[in-house]
Amino acid sequence: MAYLQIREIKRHFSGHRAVDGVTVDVQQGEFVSLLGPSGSGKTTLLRMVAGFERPDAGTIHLENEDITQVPPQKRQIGMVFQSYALFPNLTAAGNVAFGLKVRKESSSVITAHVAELLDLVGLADKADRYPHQLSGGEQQRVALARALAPSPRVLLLDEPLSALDARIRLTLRTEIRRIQRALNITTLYVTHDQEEALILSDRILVFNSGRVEQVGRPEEIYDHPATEFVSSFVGSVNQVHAVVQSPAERLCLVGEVPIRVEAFPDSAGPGDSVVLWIRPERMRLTASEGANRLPGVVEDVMFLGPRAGLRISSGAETFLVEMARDPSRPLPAPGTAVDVFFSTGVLVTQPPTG
Amino acid sequence: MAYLQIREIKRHFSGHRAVDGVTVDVQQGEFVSLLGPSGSGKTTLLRMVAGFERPDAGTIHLENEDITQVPPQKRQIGMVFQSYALFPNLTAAGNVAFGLKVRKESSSVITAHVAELLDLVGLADKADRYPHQLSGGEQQRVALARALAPSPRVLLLDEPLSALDARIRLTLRTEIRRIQRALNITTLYVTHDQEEALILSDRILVFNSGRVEQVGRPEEIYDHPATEFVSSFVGSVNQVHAVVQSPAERLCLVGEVPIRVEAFPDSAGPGDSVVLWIRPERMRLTASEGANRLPGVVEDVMFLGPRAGLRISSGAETFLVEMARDPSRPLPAPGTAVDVFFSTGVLVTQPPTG
Amino acid sequence: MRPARGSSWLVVLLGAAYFILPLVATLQFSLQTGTRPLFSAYSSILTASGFWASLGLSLFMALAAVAIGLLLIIPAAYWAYLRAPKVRTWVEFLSILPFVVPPIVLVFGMVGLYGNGFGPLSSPMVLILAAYGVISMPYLFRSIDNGLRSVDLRTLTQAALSLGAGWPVILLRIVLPNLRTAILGGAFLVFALIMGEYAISSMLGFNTFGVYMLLTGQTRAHAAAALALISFALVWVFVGFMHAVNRGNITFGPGAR
Amino acid sequence: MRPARGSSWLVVLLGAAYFILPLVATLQFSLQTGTRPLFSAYSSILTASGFWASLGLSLFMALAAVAIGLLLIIPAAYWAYLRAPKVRTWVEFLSILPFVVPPIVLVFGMVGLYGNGFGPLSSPMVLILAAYGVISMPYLFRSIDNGLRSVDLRTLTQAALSLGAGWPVILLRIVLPNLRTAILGGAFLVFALIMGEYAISSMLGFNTFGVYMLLTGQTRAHAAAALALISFALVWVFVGFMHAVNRGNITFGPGAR
Repeated sequence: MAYLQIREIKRHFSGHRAVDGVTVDVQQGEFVSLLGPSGSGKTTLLRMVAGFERPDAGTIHLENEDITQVPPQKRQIGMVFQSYALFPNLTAAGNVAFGLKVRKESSSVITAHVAELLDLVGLADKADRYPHQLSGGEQQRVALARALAPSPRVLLLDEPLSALDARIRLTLRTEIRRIQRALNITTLYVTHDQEEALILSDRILVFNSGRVEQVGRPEEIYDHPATEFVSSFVGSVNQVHAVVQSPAERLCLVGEVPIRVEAFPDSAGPGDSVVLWIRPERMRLTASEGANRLPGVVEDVMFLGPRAGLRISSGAETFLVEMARDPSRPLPAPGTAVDVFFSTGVLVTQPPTG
Repeated sequence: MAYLQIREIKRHFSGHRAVDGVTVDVQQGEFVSLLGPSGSGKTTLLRMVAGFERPDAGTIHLENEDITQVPPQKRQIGMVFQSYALFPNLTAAGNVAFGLKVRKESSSVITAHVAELLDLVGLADKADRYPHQLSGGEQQRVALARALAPSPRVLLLDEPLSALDARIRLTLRTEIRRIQRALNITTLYVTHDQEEALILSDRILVFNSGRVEQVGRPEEIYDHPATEFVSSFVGSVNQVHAVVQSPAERLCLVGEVPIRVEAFPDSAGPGDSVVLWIRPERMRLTASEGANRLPGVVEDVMFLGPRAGLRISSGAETFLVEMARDPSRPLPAPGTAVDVFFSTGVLVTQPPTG
Repeated sequence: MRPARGSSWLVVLLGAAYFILPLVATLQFSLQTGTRPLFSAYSSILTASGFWASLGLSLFMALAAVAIGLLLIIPAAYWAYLRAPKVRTWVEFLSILPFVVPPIVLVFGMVGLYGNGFGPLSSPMVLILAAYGVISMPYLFRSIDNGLRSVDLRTLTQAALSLGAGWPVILLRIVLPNLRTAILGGAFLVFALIMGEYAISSMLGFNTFGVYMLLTGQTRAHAAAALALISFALVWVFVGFMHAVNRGNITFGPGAR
Repeated sequence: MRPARGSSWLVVLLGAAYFILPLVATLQFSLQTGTRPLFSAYSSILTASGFWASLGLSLFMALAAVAIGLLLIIPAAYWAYLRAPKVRTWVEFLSILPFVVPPIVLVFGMVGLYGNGFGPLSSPMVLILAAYGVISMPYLFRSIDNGLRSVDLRTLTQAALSLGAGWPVILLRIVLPNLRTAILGGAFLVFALIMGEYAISSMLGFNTFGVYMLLTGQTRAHAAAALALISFALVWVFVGFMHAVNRGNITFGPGAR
């Protein structure tokens, strides 16, 4: 039986279904991300696990105990908030010690454990600072240490990086990953940033409109998206419009160019419109065997640091090609005619009729 | 003479030098980003160009006119705010029309121009919505249309994307780029996100502690960072510690492994400590001619969607290697011994003594 | 996150009782008319000439004080807010003074000015309106300051400036429309306060509604209780009216929404 | 962004004049002693027995009202804030009632309860403290509600809960320390208000400082002016004391910082 079991959880707010029947099992030590746009229900689910909201229906079990109706202070679940939520009247050390003092630990145990945790988050030298004397990134490190101090059974993080600068975000997400791996603590992580979810998680739940659209390892989610929504929310994707020519030969036409795919939707017949979902980095300017070829013209060249992006138009279609950038080899200039190659392994869907 | 000239601008707040002597020329139609961490002075400089703050010293010229002391409402400079700052009592169309009504344009001109701008930002169908009926991304599109409506001489954007979800950020930055190119409007763009600055800008000013550390095209900033700060703030970078062996042969030792570089700092003699600054994507697992070779062990494998990252340790050094990911070829598992290759063209500095 | 349900309702009930019991007791007292008809206390009030005269006077003064206060306070609060924190501390200090300086000091000060002869400024009507203006300031200032903050009028002002708008346009088209709720809230408090005010008007010799109520209370207790409830009802009529305005059910002129 | 400098200072000067002129005039009036020594008005006040008795009574009542109000309002405001927006509307409504129900209604209601005989609850001291408790509620509630909001105590509470803290610990270790400024501000307003209060105490027959001031004013005008200034000075002594507490220059017990 799973460590944390969430079963058919529902919650509505004034007529709107915030969480609409979510079921998920989390194993001990697993890092699970709840990924989705704002308002998709991921934070509401997290708050129900924390006990700040009660579900309208469904159950939550932790270590085989039904905690659905247990008040938050009795759940032994740690939480890190987007707004840090450090106690302004306590120092960094005082904040970290709070949960230990509540448990009436002896003061020598508290002192030792606080020092250890502040060291873990790299703030051993700032134990006596008050929250307003710390930067945003430092505050969030203290908040993480504070949540870990009482050795919670589950750690919840609610968009912990989204109030921080881009640069601090990168550093701190590496830290969170390192600390979670080191302590092997069961973790639920809410984010709207697919890159964070991909890099941090053992598994990802992709939320949309209160439901989970797909559950899987980051590679599964990225390489085999189950729905259009997942395909476009996780990673970038080009949507190329085509007309089915021969379902048997798996051939369609983009403009005048024949393109071969692996499979059409079952309902697609000759003459039907379909959409090819192709990731920018799966389109290349170098030929490879068995790949589709689509001639086009470079419209714009984008510099992305380690990578480069080309916006290419081909007839009525425009799409993005992304590649590793080699400073010693120049990129094609706007206006250059190029051939774009991509494999047959792309997702094909039918556009909604009407 | 440049379109917008900023000369030796200084501004302090209660003893702290927010902007400490910044000089920059901006050409007509140019897109210039002010990139830096929070508190580095970039927003203060922008607000002085807008006229919301007055410099303690220095001048700002626009179209050969000294506007340093001109009040903001007379500058004809448009501004987009991080918090959108739409007028809550006006509809989307009313917001866009505001600047035109102030200029007492005829109502037929206003109606036509507002429709055109809302169309430009893709909100033609939401003209009658109030701000609270729009999503964050839509509000920022309206704010952009509103700033563009009175045909400003310069467009200022103050972290326009940082309040938005990760997904909307990507879409809207493409839109901003497209609209700026289409209208060819002179633009200053404040951001703490190096990726935004790299993809959007004609030129970037990298701010640090109230000063500009480097000015240049995105490629120059990324490939030839002038200082350690720029190197680590723009893009990721590995810092590998080494000891100089022979300045004449340009040889140093990382642990026991000899590494050749293109140049040492002039002051570095044999036995001195130096730091090699190497970008993760410039380190490879495939050998190439003349490259340095550093043996190591894979510690962690990170999944980044289109790319993959490997954390590799080599003796006392740990660094990141980033590569395009091919779903069909598996990555080395943690614990695997690998050889890492990188060219001699890396930045070498001496660590601060003490 | 949630205290037990039972304790919640206990708090609400206690609070309500604390406020509503006096009202109920007053109602009961006003109806204890012995041998006379049930509503005789009310009818005797409503037919008394002093009632209508004092009510009219207080209404006039309350509306005048609200108008004067708004004219002075809206620009002052807005300006202080934009200049924050440099100037704000001072203005906040000034706005608290009326709490600290008791109304009695105020009246003595004004009588002092009067005794020294300040010409037209020394008319009692000018004095009492000035006094009401002063005591209403903290309520208006706080209400409007909260309003300015809650819609972030600083950034809205900067946005309007960058679009080329001058100060009068910003005040009329941006500040006032977005402060409507705050202005109505502050105006309501001041209105209720002045409708019940007693100390200043009695010292300056005005027969306001408050003075009339107290005098009635000293002579005809049951009638006074009725009067108190009538004044309570009046204030609530006013509240209802303001709510209607704010919800847009009643609009003034083409500009309002 | 910045209106012209000149107009700024004009506003400050006008505001200051509006508030400070009455004070200056009162001072001047209190010193106009004709043939007697310059400070005779002050010395006659400070030696009068009624002065010290009324001052002591008002001080006691003000402190008692602050204490009662804080005990009731801090938990109620905190609880209403956590339950927002469901319950908050109701509590806010209740907290405005004392503005809307004039003090006179309150007293009538209480006298009504008294007349119907409520045993020990009908003692005048209980009545007046209850009345003061009611009129001080809106000030305390607003002050504390602003305090709760400005430090986002909702999230802090959730953080404390997730760390295993129960409600008493949260109230004592998180809520109270972070509300200190708000509590002091609200307590100060109520203190100043009750030190100057006149209507309720005179109706219930208490010879408070406010009543003493008004009676003095009706008989000895110069002495009354002196008295008003003395009361003003007293309030400022209290303000200074509270500031010292808040800045940490004075601490109470080992727990305070």
